[in-house]
Amino acid sequence: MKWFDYAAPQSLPEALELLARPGARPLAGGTDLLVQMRAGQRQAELLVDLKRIPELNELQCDPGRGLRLGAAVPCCRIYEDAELRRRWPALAEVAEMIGGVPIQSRASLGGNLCNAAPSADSVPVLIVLRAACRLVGPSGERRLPAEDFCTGPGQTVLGPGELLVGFDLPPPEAHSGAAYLRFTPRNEMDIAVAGAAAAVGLRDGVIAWARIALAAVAPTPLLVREAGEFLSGKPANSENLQAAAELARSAARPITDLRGTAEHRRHLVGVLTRRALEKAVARAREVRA
Amino acid sequence: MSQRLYTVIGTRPVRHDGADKVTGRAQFGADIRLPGMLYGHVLRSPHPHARIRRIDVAKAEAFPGVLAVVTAADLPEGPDRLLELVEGTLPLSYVRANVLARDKVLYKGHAVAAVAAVSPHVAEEAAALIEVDYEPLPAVLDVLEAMREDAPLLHPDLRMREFGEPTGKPSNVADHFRHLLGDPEQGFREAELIIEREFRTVMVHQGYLEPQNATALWNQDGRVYVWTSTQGAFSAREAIAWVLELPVSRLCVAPMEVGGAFGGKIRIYLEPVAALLSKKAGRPVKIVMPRRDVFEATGPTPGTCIRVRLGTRRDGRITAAQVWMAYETGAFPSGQCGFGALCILAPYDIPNVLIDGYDVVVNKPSTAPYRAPGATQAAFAAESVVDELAERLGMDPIEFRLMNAAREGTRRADGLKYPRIGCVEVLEAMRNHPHYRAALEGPHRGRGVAMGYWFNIGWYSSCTISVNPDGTVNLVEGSVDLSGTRTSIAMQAAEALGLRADQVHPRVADTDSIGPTAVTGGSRTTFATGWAAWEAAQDVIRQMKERAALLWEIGPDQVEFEGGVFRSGERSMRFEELAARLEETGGPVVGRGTVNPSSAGGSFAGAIADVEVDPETGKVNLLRFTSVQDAGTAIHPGAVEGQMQGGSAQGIGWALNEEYHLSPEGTMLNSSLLDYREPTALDLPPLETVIVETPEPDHPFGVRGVGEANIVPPPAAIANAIYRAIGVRLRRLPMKPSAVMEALWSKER
Amino acid sequence: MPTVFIPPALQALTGGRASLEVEGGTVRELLDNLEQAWPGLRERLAEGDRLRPHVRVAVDGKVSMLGLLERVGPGSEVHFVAAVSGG
Amino acid sequence: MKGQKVRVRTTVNGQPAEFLCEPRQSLLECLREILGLTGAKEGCNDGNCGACAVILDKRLVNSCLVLGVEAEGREITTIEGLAQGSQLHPIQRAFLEQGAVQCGFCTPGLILATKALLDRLPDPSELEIRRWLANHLCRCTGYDKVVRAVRQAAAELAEVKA
Repeated sequence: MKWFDYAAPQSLPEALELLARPGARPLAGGTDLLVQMRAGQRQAELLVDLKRIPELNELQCDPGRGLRLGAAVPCCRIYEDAELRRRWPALAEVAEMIGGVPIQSRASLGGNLCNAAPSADSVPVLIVLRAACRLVGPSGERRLPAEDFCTGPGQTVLGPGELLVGFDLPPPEAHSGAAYLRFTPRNEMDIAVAGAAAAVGLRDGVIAWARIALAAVAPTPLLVREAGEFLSGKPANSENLQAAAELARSAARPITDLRGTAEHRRHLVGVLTRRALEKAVARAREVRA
Repeated sequence: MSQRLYTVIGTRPVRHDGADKVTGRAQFGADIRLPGMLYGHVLRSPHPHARIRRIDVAKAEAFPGVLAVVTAADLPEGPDRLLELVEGTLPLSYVRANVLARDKVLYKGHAVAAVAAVSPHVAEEAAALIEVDYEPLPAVLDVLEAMREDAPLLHPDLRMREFGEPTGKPSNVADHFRHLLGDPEQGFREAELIIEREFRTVMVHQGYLEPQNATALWNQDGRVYVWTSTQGAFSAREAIAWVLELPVSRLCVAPMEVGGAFGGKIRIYLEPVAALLSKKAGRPVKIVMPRRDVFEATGPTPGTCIRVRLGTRRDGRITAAQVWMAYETGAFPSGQCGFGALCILAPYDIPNVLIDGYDVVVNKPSTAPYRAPGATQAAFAAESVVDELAERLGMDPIEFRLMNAAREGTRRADGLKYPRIGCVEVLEAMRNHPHYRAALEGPHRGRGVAMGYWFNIGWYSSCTISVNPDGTVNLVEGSVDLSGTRTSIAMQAAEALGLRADQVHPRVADTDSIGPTAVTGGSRTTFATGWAAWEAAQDVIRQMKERAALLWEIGPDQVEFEGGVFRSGERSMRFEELAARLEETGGPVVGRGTVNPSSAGGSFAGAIADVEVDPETGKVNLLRFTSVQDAGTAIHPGAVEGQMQGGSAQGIGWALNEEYHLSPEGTMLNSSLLDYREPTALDLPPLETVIVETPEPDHPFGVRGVGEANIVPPPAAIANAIYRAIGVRLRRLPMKPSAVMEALWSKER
Repeated sequence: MPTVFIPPALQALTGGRASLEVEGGTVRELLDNLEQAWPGLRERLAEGDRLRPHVRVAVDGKVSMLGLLERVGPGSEVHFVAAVSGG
Repeated sequence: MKGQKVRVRTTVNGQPAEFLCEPRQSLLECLREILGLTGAKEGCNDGNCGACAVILDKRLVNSCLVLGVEAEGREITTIEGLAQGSQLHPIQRAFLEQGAVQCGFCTPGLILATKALLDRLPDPSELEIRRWLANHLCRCTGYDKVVRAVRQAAAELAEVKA
């Protein structure tokens, strides 16, 4: 690996000042960044460690305001938080899928989002849970929904010197549920061949709203609006769920690469979307304290 | 088990090397730190096939912190000659060319140059400054393509050998051999049911966790010290000596703890490079291979195309077999097709057999053995056709195999008669096992079985045993310990001397400190080196009897030894008591044992696999797996179980998700442990094991090597289970989810 | 007399015979006697007083390490096979 | 700044440890090549094999994906720190008694993963054990005896607590 310098700022302003320097890059868990730098896929002259900055490491579950999650919070803190696990089970589950235990001790959802791999597992979940991303940079703060953050494989909206601070998730409605399912040949330590996240809100047994987002079948994680809108106002029976899954399947634009064939991926989107919807509906029907 | 016959053999002592391994003190090759040590980095070819026009190392040599740069020009270039190495019989020029490419690179990842510097990072940065002028050439990557007349030739000087005789025809086919038994045409005329199928398997890797490494010191007295992760210090010494054109005595090779090898660490890669760098820099140099290079530039196992044709009578008796098998050997002709040919029909007594085998070079890394090399691909083909025949005849798959099972006196495909073997006993143990009798309900579930064989080898080993005053003994051996053989050999010495296993202190020595000992491979070590230890123990006993005779003032032939006690009439003395009196009765007692047994008895292994297939995703979930294997006599049952479980896990990985995924141009796309999918703890069920014991006729304790046969049956057993689960025959490895889906879709069409 | 099995590829040199009974107490003697009856056979299997590099001899099913020096009994079976190793 | 090594003050196996390193050197490289603690092994250097695992502030991490400089002020436990004096830790003994060690290259990572698991889940099920150990590849054992060793260690540690 080429030489680079390292800084560990204690405050957000200090971090932003460092990130304004040429060749500076943020470092959270590093489980993607260091691998890519060693392989020569990404370069940096200065790594700015985010792990000592309060705003990026906070995790607050508040029944009223929802979840405030720092961008650098490692996956292990997410799935070990009982309150978060109870209210946002899909988020806890996806945090437990990324890599393996030692990876989850370091890897963050902010890192997963900024790495912007089309196969990122946590991004579809953030999308269906209506996560808002909080960015801060030289030109001040801005917010945007998770579905608008990635612009292409490895590309995001982040401007020069701009930093993802964290996420705000609205409080889950009563009678709502979410789930993420992915397909991997191995049961662990694998990258999604295809993935589908689904969230539904029920009102007296009928689907009031639904959001479906896919992984690994488009240049970015993909919110399939038409599939979600199709379900609103419809009963949550297998025909409707299957139809929504078909819409998701036709929206997918998979490629063939070392991890999967386009044909297999397209087929999997249909299967996974249906199963994710079934699990989300089941969770929505559960009465939770 | 063999508990009744022996006292130590059959027990499960903790391995002698255990404490160092669980505390992190065990010394693997990369752990070495010598004063003044430099770090090496190898620059490798980005092209699968290209001519090297020029290499300019000036910028690299000038880079601050760099002390030496070498290329093939630094290798001696004496007259070429044919070498008989463990990896095969091939020209010295080929062996040298694989260490550092001279005028042509033959696979992506082929070593071209190397740098030694004060840190690994500096060495890596400097290597990137080496300018190599390549002239890319068309590459050939598929074994059938490479066999065509018009295929691009890897080696203009390679003449096809037909049945051992050069044919003068330039070709990528390095070798064509044939086995003929009886009259196959007549055999097929008698057959009432004939099935012929074609099978393809893809290149896979041994997948050991420890990357190749080598540290070398070219000493100022001209001797070269090498510390390396190798399966054979003496075989490595021989190969290094040829490559560097040094007498073997100038080399001392010290084998370090080996972090997994499975056949992949017989060949040398970094040792001569580190030595050349050390010679130039005047300081020791350590090179550790990055994981990507382990995949792209060591010795994976051949991909294959195998056609099997079997004929049986209505009553189930197999009358004839015909096999056509082509193995890709990678860049250089060190083929394993011949080994596959010896194993493919080994479990069966077939009177009429014709086998044609081809070793074919392709622009991929030069293949190396991988645990029963060549046999797993072959069994995947044959055991699938055997299963199809059984089903068509309406016979239980094990009964059908039992009816045709090889026994003592059966002739193998190469004509040799089997000595005492345990094929029938293994099949019966499979049939009687609770797993085979258990109900398997539920949709898309199926159970499959398969048989496997490895012939095992004997070869030479040396061992010394010296007696300590406290009655324990030091055992020094030349066999690198891959699978717990320090303990299995110490146990055999203990049994012979009437001692406990912990009273024998085993140590693996370097090439200066013990007699020549062949590589640890071919499942030979517990067999042959164990035998050498038994011989050394007999030598100790003979000398100790003389000492007892001296004390008791009788003739040595009047002294008996049994169960650790010397006796003559009423008088007796325990081994420990006599050991305390060696000084006064004549001085040290050191026993010596060397053996070179002709071939060892082979080992049969069977597998039973239950799978559940998700028809919507194509994923195969292994519900239950049982491995059954003949160990002759299980010295340390726990270590034998470990070999059976490890080999089964590798066979399962090979069956389901492991493959070299190449780009059309010949670049490996999945050269990481993320995308090269070895099974994790969550991908395997508990692995049940059954040890069968049909003693090997010649070995003093009846040992049969167990290291390899267990990897052979899993792919076929799983393929047969998938067929019974979803009704599709998969004839290509790996049987990954997308392949299963495609098979289901084509079945629906 | 010991029986020597002829590898398929060399049966052209022995008039298509797959096996032959030959006098001899060692593999060397068998080869020398075979050469009398079937000229050209010896040099396909041996070079001077050594077997060819990738050839081994098996006596009664056991692949020998001694090559031409291996002893042969009156009822023995002798085969010429490829050298093998293992992983 | 360029080319300036960084001073790092940490605690390793309960003892203070201070070293100079370049920012680009991983914690794994610092432990092995600077501090001489070669128990953590490099199997892949990209977080996919678990052979380099150590415990960093109570968290199991792959030390190849942590920079040496990130260890400033932190507490590290390596395999060399598990045994107490001449006594093996119950996990180390269980691995030996159950035959869960063959070549030993993955063993340090697996043992530390087991410690981190049992600290969090004293009585893990077979599935929990296999999921927790999945980042730690082993090519020799097929994991069966490793799972048994974890179960034995869990039972022994439970007795010690009781």
